[in-house]
Amino acid sequence: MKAFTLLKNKLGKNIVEVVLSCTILLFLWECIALFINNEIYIPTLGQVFKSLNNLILETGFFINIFMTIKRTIVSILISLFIAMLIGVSGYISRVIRNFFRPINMIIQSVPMMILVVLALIWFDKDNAPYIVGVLVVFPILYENILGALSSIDKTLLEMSNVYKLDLKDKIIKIYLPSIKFRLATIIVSTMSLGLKVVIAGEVYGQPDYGIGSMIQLEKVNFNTPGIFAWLIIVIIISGALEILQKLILRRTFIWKR
Amino acid sequence: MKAFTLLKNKLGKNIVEVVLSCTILLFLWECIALFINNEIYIPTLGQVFKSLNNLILETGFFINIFMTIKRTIVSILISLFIAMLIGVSGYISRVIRNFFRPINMIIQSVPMMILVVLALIWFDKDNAPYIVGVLVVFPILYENILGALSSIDKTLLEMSNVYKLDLKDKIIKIYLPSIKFRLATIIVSTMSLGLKVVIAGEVYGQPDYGIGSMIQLEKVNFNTPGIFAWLIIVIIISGALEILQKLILRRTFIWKR
Amino acid sequence: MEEISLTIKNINKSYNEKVVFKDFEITLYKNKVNCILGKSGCGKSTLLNILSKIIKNDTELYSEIEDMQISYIFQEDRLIDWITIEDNINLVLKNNYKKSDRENICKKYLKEVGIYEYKEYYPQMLSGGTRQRANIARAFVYPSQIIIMDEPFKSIDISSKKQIMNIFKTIIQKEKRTVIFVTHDIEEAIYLSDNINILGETPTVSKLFFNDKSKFNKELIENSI
Amino acid sequence: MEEISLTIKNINKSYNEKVVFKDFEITLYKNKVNCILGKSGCGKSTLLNILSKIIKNDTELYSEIEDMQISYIFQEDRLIDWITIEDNINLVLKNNYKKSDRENICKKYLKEVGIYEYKEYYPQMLSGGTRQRANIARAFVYPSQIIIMDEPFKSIDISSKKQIMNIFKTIIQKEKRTVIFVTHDIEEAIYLSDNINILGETPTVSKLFFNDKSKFNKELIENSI
Amino acid sequence: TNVEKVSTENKNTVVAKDVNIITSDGLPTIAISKLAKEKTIIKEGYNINYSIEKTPETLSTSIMKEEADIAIVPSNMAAIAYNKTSNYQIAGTVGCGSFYLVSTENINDFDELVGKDVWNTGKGLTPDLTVKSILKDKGISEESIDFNYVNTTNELVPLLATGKATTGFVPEPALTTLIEKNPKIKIIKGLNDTWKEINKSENGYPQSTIIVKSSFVKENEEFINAFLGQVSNSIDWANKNGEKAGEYAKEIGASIQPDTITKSLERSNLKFIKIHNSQQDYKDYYSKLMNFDEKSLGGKIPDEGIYFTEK
Ligand SMILES: Nc1ncnc2c1ncn2[C@@H]1O[C@H](COP(=O)(O)OP(=O)(O)OP(=O)(O)O)[C@@H](O)[C@H]1O
Ligand SMILES: Nc1ncnc2c1ncn2[C@@H]1O[C@H](COP(=O)(O)OP(=O)(O)OP(=O)(O)O)[C@@H](O)[C@H]1O
Ligand SMILES: [Mg+2]
Ligand SMILES: [Mg+2]
Repeated sequence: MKAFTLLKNKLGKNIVEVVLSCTILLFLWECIALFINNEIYIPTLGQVFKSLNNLILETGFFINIFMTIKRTIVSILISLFIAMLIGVSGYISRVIRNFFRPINMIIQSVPMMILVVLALIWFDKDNAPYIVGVLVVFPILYENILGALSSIDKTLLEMSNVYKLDLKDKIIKIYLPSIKFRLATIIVSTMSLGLKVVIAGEVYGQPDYGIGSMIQLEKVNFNTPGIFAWLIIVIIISGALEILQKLILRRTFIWKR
Repeated sequence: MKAFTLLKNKLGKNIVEVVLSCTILLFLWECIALFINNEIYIPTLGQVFKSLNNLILETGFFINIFMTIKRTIVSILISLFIAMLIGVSGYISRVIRNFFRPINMIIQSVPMMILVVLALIWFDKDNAPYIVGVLVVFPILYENILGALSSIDKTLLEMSNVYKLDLKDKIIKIYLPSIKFRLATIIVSTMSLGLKVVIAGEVYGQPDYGIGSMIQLEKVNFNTPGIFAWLIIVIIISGALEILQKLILRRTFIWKR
Repeated sequence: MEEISLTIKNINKSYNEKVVFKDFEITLYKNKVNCILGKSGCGKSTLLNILSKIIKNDTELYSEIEDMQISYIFQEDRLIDWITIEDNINLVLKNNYKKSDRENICKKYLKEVGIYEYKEYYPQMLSGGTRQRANIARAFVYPSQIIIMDEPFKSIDISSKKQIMNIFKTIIQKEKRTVIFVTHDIEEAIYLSDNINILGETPTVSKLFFNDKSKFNKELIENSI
Repeated sequence: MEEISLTIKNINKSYNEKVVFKDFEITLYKNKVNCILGKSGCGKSTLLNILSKIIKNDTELYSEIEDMQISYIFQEDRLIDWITIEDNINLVLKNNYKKSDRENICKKYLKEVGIYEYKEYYPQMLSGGTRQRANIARAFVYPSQIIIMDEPFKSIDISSKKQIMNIFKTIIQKEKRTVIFVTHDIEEAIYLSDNINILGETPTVSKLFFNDKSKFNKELIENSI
Repeated sequence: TNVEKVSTENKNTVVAKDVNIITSDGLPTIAISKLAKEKTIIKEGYNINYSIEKTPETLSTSIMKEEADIAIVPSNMAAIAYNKTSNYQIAGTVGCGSFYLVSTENINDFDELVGKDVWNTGKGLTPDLTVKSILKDKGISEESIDFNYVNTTNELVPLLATGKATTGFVPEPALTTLIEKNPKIKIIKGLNDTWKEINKSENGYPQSTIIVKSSFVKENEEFINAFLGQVSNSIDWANKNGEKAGEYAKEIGASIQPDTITKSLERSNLKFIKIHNSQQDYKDYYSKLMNFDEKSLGGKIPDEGIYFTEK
């Protein structure tokens, strides 16, 4: 009981302080905006919220958000699928692991902008955000899956051999959970990254709907309050992802003391 | 002796396989390029190396690379400095930690492109690549420094209190090394990221010299062999960074068995 | 007293340049607690791992326990942390019993080691002693002829150690299984074993001492170690 | 035999709801090896941490060792992994001796515990026993009146254990320091200590037993634990 | 009857040809806004898809991948497309230079730029090269001016609007927005006007070019000719009905606000010129670009084949 209240108090304090920090930041923002008094440098809260309001009332607002999120999720699922395939092969065979090493290195070092152009040239422009998303997310998932598999407690594997467990049981009870626990800790930061990258892909690829297309539109019209409004939306999505992370971790690691 | 040869053999095998993989990839590339026979989609190795050769002979080639690397390194140093400052304060005070939480979250979720535009407006345009670099790199360094400090073995700190070590000794022998070991594992991947981001910043900010400005030029003029040539240069830099990582790790963790 | 002996011969193992076993052989007695006593680093775990085929012998092994089912009570618990105690036990039952029987068997042994009430807990929530009991339950639940134990009581604190040793003794007296029990604690060895084999210095090339139960004597053993 | 006693009173400690010590007191004897024997979880480490001010007593503490310098031999070695053995030792010397003296003092004790040859090694390259020797050397090198030891021999394997215990005994007989020695191993206690205090069940409220060296007897202690 | 129906359907599908027309976002969109909005039928049996590419990346890739049958692109991209694909020809100009030298400072001509910070977009790209060519012709050394670059107009306008930059080269329609945001901005010179003076050219330098795919032209020459005629009409209409054109452009998917388009038309130099009336302009323009960077033309000055001539 006492421990619980204590924990709750500490959690409560954290939340209060974070909220306070947000308030101070907003206040500072407003002060600076009023002082500079030039919406191109920095719009006031009022201007931004008016923009935000207009955005939300526009038809297509939710479709824009939905499409971006959809693209992000699809990219991650595709990456996950490929990463599982290649990660497992890489775990089993050193040759495959070594074969994919330079490929990964190359993918990871290609600057975003070149990635986009190549995606546009080689594939359909509507697929560009996916391609870019997959190429950025895949190496992360691959390395984590390979890492999770390689760092599985060898002693557990010995145990499962001594007790002659089925391959199926080994996969379900040892291999998959190990991958799951590793992915649970990184999946949301990976999603955040994916989101940013997909938005960048949308900026260049300009699909009909998408946050990136919208931001580019505001930018072309030099509508700074509009850009900030979209920024706030992106930040809210990121915030939601962080909460999701907490939930995922709590659910995944119930077995930890 | 035997162990050494064994290790060397295994290392040797890895290197051979990676080189083999690169060769296969280059070969595949050339086959596809010859088959498609359209430099717009994919230039042949010959075209790319011709471009590369031209690039290298141009005056300013090394200055471009040097400036980009300089910007990357300066961004990282600035981030490191700020991250140390705020990370240590955050370790000491929960309030500061909580205050910076939303700031970090915001910085991390702002899409690159908006970051660049704001950096251009708010600061000097020549500084845009630095600003962007710092904003992307700082949160990573901050979280790692805070993480390293918080995960310092409590028992060591107890020991240092029992034996009444100076604060100075504690910092030099316990706190700083802990940060160092954490940073050693991530500094190079952070540099890679920084490099990519600085290049993106250069595309927008168009400083006189910089890989980003050059790539943009090739891109707009749709000179695919030129884009690939720069890509190869970026990959080589990344490869050099990976080797650097290995060296850093080997040097930093000599005390590990 | 009729004793069936099981011989394992041609044990050879080197790590890189270090020879741990050279033409080593050992004789076990069926349905007895066979103790292997030796200093740290003399090759006890290596021997067990060869017997249980976790590691390969350097040469061809002659083993009369080759085809027998083996349970292994590890020094660390080696329970899967993310499934409950019950599921950990059930996992090794799966291929050996019908679904309907499993629950009863699991229940029986969990009760016997005294942790039935913890069956729905995850291992990390329990103390080291409790986990080691689960480790023991798992070994007995598995329909093995051989039970291998690698210093199973080492990391348990003294107060629980006695209890768990007694639990083990009670179960093993009821069930007839061949136990290979590795330890470096002479008192444990005397308390639990039917015979004691003392392992000498590495590389262990010599045959082993064999001590009849009646001759067990701490001083004697201490001197021969 | 004249003995100077050091009393610590008003020891109170609870973790959340769990009371570990309630108005507990203990008497130590100066320049003796004072053993504290007790089961796992009875509060031995907690007591040591209160004495060494690693954790705070719940009430105001009356302590006659308040202002004395303390060395602590931890159960785990608590060496800094990334500096050499020598540097680990030098670190605690720094504020207490002139630079010129340090090398000699360090050398003396490293030789005494028998690890002088390892002085330039990093801890992780050495075995547990060697590290524990460094831990002991560090405690003696430090100019303390009190040496606190929390089950220092627990994780060392038997073959080295005896050796290290003897080293400790040799050094402590030469130097006059007050030792507080916590263990749960009765034999260790008998072998090393001048007196033994037995800690009962938690919450420990009663005064302690005190056993004169002459009365040490394994059976007796075992029964009172 | 069943058989008959199928056969007519077949006939229809065979006859109805898809034509992909691609334009870049901005002024070229206005040029075709009437056609696209009103779905003007150019010729029976053609099914026209208009698409507006919002970024240089999507525009250039869809041209290079030869997805467009007809496209309106920057005039140097026409050369790049011809040199790289050999499948695009220039059919006409839809707009001449719409770049302007603007400043908040009190200057009147190029020679007063000497010693000043001057901002432009895309170092080494056509706006930059055009300006440098003009400077060269006017005998002003480019080293005497401090050029600063950002990537695109999107980055340059905020800088000029906030006063962080005082002098720069801005194209329409961004210029209209800029003047709205920062009324202190004055238009000093039109690049096109200066170009006309220097090169004794009637129209100035070509900025937006209509290109046609050669393989498409071969089989659809009539359609192309009709289309070019309609584009000319559409541009004339837009120049007269600015407000309507703005709305139309918005509705077909242009990014720019309608009223901005309306206000910008006056300075946009939108004008359809058939290629046989403007060949010389292209040749002059290309040779000037070539002097600076062959890559801006895709490696070399395009040969005569680039000019689409009706037979
Ligand atoms: N994987 C390995 N590689 C190299 N040497 C090894 C390896 N495993 C064990 N050894 C060496 O082989 C010898 C026997 O090891 P083993 O673990 O069998 O000893 P043990 O008797 O079980 O010791 P303990 O009582 O500490 O568990 C030791 O000297 C050890 O250093
Ligand atoms: N930080 C803590 N929070 C809550 N309870 C604690 C904490 N530290 C110790 N305890 C509890 O206090 C009691 C005494 O712990 P302590 O570590 O002092 O025992 P010990 O005698 O040293 O045991 P051992 O022989 O295992 O080291 C135990 O029951 C333990 O569970
Ligand atoms: Mg072992
Ligand atoms: Mg303890």
